Amino acid sequence: MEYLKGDVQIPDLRVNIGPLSLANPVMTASGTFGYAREFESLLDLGRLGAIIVKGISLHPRSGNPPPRIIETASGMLNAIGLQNVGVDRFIVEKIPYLGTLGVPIIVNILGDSLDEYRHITEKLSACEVVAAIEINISCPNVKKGGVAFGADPAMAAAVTRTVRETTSVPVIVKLSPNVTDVTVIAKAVEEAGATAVSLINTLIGMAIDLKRRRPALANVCGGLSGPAIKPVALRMVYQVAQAVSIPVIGIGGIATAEDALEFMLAGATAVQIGTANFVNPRACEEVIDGIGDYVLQEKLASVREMIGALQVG
Amino acid sequence: MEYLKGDVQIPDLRVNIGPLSLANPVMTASGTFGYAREFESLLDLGRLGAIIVKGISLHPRSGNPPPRIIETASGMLNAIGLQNVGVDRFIVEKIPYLGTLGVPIIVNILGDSLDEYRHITEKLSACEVVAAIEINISCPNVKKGGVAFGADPAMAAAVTRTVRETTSVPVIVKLSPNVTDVTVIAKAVEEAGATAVSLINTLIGMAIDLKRRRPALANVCGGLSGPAIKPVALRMVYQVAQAVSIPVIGIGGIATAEDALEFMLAGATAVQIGTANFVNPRACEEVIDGIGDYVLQEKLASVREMIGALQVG
Amino acid sequence: MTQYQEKAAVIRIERLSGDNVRLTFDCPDIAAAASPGQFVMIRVGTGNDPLLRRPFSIHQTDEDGHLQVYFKVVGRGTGMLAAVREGAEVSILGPLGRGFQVADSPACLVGGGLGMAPLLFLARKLSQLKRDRSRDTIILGGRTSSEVEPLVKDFEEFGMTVVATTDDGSYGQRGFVTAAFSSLSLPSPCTVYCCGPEPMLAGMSVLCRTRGYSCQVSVESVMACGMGACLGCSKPNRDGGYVHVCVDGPVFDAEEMAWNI
Amino acid sequence: MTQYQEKAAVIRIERLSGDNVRLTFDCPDIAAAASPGQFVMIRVGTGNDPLLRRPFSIHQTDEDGHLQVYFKVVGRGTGMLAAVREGAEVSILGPLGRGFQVADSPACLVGGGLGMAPLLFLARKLSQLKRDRSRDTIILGGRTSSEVEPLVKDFEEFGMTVVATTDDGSYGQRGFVTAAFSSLSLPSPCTVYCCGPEPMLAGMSVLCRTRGYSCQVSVESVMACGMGACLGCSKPNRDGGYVHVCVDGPVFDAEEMAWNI
Ligand SMILES: Cc1cc2nc3c(=O)[nH]c(=O)nc-3n(C[C@H](O)[C@H](O)[C@H](O)COP(=O)(O)OP(=O)(O)OC[C@H]3O[C@@H](n4cnc5c(N)ncnc54)[C@H](O)[C@@H]3O)c2cc1C
Ligand SMILES: Cc1cc2nc3c(=O)[nH]c(=O)nc-3n(C[C@H](O)[C@H](O)[C@H](O)COP(=O)(O)OP(=O)(O)OC[C@H]3O[C@@H](n4cnc5c(N)ncnc54)[C@H](O)[C@@H]3O)c2cc1C
Ligand SMILES: Cc1cc2nc3c(=O)[nH]c(=O)nc-3n(C[C@H](O)[C@H](O)[C@H](O)COP(=O)(O)O)c2cc1C
Ligand SMILES: Cc1cc2nc3c(=O)[nH]c(=O)nc-3n(C[C@H](O)[C@H](O)[C@H](O)COP(=O)(O)O)c2cc1C
Ligand code: FES
Ligand code: FES
Repeated sequence: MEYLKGDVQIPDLRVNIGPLSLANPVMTASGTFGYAREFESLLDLGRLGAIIVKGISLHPRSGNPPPRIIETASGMLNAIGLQNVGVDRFIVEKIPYLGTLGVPIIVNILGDSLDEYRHITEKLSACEVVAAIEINISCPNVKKGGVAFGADPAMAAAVTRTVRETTSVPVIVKLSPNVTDVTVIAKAVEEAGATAVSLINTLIGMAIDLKRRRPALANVCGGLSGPAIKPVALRMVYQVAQAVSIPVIGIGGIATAEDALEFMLAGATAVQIGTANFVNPRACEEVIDGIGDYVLQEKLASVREMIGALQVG
Repeated sequence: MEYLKGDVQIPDLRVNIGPLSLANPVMTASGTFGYAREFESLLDLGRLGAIIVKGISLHPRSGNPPPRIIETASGMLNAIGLQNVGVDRFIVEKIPYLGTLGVPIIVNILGDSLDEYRHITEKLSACEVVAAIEINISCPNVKKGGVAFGADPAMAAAVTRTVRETTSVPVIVKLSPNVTDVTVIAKAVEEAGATAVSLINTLIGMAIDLKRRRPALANVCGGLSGPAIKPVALRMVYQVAQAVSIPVIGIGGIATAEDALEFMLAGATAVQIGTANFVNPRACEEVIDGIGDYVLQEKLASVREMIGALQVG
Repeated sequence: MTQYQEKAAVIRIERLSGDNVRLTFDCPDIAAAASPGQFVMIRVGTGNDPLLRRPFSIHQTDEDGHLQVYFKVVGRGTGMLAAVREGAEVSILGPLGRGFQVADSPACLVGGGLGMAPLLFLARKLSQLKRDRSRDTIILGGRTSSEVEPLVKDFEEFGMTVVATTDDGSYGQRGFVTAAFSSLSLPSPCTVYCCGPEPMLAGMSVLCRTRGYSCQVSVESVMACGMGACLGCSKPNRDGGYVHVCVDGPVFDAEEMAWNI
Repeated sequence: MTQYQEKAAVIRIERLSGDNVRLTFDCPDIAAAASPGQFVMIRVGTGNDPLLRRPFSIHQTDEDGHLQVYFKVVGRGTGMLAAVREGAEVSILGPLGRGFQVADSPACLVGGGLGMAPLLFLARKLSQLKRDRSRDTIILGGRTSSEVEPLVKDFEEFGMTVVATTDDGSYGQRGFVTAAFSSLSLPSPCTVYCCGPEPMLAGMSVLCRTRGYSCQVSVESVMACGMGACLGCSKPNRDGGYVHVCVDGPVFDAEEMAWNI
């Protein structure tokens, strides 16, 4: 935090996701930051670029039976099963606190059908606090829903269009990495009106408990996240940034300012921090500080100079 | 190696890949064990279940410019660019030594066209030493070739059929994980006559050198291997083992006997050890010993009892 | 509740028996805020593997800002933690979770194996309250002497009756803590505070229900965050739903839980 | 060539300057088989991150089965290695690669920075051969005194002329080793053995060609296996193809290399 010492120099960290202006490019990844309040005594929530909350469905979901998580090499698998309080309780119980933070609140939504996506969007659009909607079309944990939408360009476009037509806030579509060519899906949702895409969601993985000769997760498969997946995420962000002209938000194994800056070089306008919040609840703030230091040290006019600045060839 | 002490008890580790009988389920993964001779002073090559050599093409390839490798969290990226001496020199220079080892020699092949696959197969089929051919349809490093074959069921089937029709030795098809549904490809190559499938090849990934603002690899993208990818590999092996009735060979992040046994529970008849050979050149032998100890401790009549023995639900 | 992430220096390492280690940290913020039954998440190592913090009950705190954990080496994380050097700095997150609800009634503390860890803090707290301690009991059980004996003296300091059991009879009474508990005549009402393996907790839960004692149990679960953010640490409850061990617990009223034994 | 994977105990740790560390291992098989210019691959840590072994030149060996490496802390792996405890066991793979081809002609050893590491072993070897040592020279250069001074005594033991340089003039002559080399009048023929950063090697290569000296250079590359199995450690050569540093080198005839400066 060089800019807090002596002669004040404030790095310009602002970025735009369509019409949405962020004070800096660092957001929390859905499902890894609860509803933000959990972290209030550990970092200054008001400094975050944006807060993305745990995925919300139309009706409450109680989630999968345990075990729901298991550590893997430099990563973890989760099969939470999209446990959440449902959109109605979310609006009553969580939105008021989130509204006090002075930070853009982005709500991650999920559904089993286009109708469900439409209904959630309608309800959320009525809340002034909701700055943008992030559509989870890629969650690998729930057998119906999730994967089907994210793996098929036509279905992905349909969900995007449905949400797009239902709300006037920016619509971010969160892409699944479990596809042959992520740029096809990215282009389809861009065409369908997405304001931005975010990627990657978790890779589908599995772990086995040799002692019990059983899957380590009750749900058998789960979503792989953490540093282990960073190379895959960086590759996909790079590919998608070249394929679309809407902003790209990078996600996957980001834990440090260096990680975040690498995603920006690859073409990300902003980043989300997921699993790292568990390891270091102050990760988001440290990444913001680190990006600020870098911008000053490298004498960049703005962090935006980093976006897509990778030199190839 | 309990069975070397006192009262002799030899674990039954034999497995069959179609007509090919292996003394144990542990093979070396292509590209991670050179042409085997590199390891001769470090382990007893004669104990390996099978040796799979570095991928061979019709003509010699000099490979990609450096840097070709970079470490990642619990993994590594490689963009070797399929450097190899070409099938003719391989037959003259490498086969004679490999023939002395008394272990099944499996040759991994790659090509840019069906014709190329046919020609290599013809040449290799003339060598008695070649016990089986493994077709690399999934290499992510070379821009043409590789990905196209492995990502499309029809093309994957066509390569399989071409090789199948050209040789009488077992044909193993090595699947790419960079697809939406690996079972579709697996079923297509089974249909086309594959004796077995092996998976996974590397996940496509990327790393960035922030200091130079350049890709860390000269080739931009590379293949991710090592413990980081094990959860993805285990999931795909589990899926494919349920989708096909030919043997499945598990690959991805295997470094210990426990890892290997987990893949067998998931449905693998045998396993390949890749990146672990770099970290511990004795890895293959230690895995064989560890599997033997497990079979004795658990009083299994044979290691074959482990294949697909995962209890789910 | 305020939580802290502290860089805590290791100031003392005690190998109480083969695999059981007690570490003392200089960790003033968390120590000052902690109450018995709460836990901390400790970062082991500095690389990405192992990745996640490991949860440990708070074993003791003192007024000088020290915090202790008492643990068994069962895997890689605990192995690395046991190999830490004096003076090394370790990142500790806490205090986390809901601890024991200290009641006025006579207390019976029941610890099985490493389940003893949080009970020392609880015993100290109970001993500091203005209440009659003469009718309080502590039952400490383990498989063998080395799991029980090293801590008995620490527990005896508080002037409560201490009963020790071992499965193999190598120290104290032979048998499980549940048997020792059954054979005691405890005052009624009585609040029973338990920590240990699940079968023991399930057993204690039944015994207490039969006798009409209120029973608090400290349970475990795999955890990623320890603070309610990941929803990974779920356990089934009596209603067919889930509780989250890290925020709803780790201490629960035994009647809330659905034992999966 | 026979290679070994040895569990080697750390028997001595010398912090020669801020970031420069010398470790002595008990590593008899590799020590006995090693020749100057060869290297070892050392496993740092025990988890999966960092995953790969790290390559280090063999700095010295002795008849008692000891092997030394001399390295600078530049990242995570070297950081972990520098923090190793005396008595700890570390997995070492080696000896690897093709070392220096020792010639009969007078020798000039040129080491820049950590490039000094393998030259001590070479100097010892040269000193043990029945040859006239009075015309041998060793040039040791670094950025600053702390990079050069700590090793000068060790090199002086062999009775060769030692010239030291530092970029900042804080020790020995001010300037690069290439300048020191240019200003020396060396016998001819003469074999020049170099190790150091690539620009230095490229520079030495040109100087030697001009003067008709034969020049051997020890180069670096990222490595995964160190034994020819991964083909990751390629460097362009003069023919437009690639050499592999771990098996074709690390020591090459300077004329073989295509410098990418
Ligand atoms: C709230 C809470 C408080 C705890 N307090 C203590 C304490 O005070 N002292 C203490 O010793 N332990 C305590 N534990 C358990 C402790 O967290 C685990 O032992 C530790 O995380 C294991 O880490 P590892 O890396 O060594 O084992 P891993 O390598 O992760 O696992 C190794 C083996 O241990 C098993 N294992 C993993 N977790 C547990 C567990 N919780 N119990 C038993 N076996 C396990 C695994 O299944 C595996 O077989 C507590 C757990 C929780 C949730
Ligand atoms: C044959 C051979 C012999 C070697 N001998 C020695 C020796 O005797 N003494 C010694 O100190 N080093 C030697 N090296 C270099 C040494 O291997 C690296 O410094 C080490 O691998 C870095 O590991 P790390 O985990 O600390 O750094 P990393 O975390 O992997 O990298 C940290 C930073 O250091 C840079 N870096 C990585 N490798 C090198 C390198 N080779 N040179 C300079 N910077 C690098 C990276 O780009 C990065 O910026 C040798 C290398 C080779 C190939
Ligand atoms: C425990 C957990 C819960 C998650 N829940 C959601 C969710 O509800 N909706 C969603 O879109 N992504 C969810 N994710 C995915 C993350 O938002 C993120 O895309 C992924 O973890 C990769 O980033 P990381 O490596 O930084 O964690 C979840 C991830 C984890 C680890
Ligand atoms: C350096 C390197 C080279 C490889 N070369 C080949 C190859 O030539 N042909 C092939 O089919 N797979 C190749 N692979 C992939 C491996 O055989 C294996 O499928 C992959 O690395 C995953 O296994 P692992 O995690 O155990 O390494 C290579 C992998 C590495 C790391
Ligand atoms: S451990 Fe994350 S919610 Fe409990
Ligand atoms: S480092 Fe693997 S071939 Fe050289």
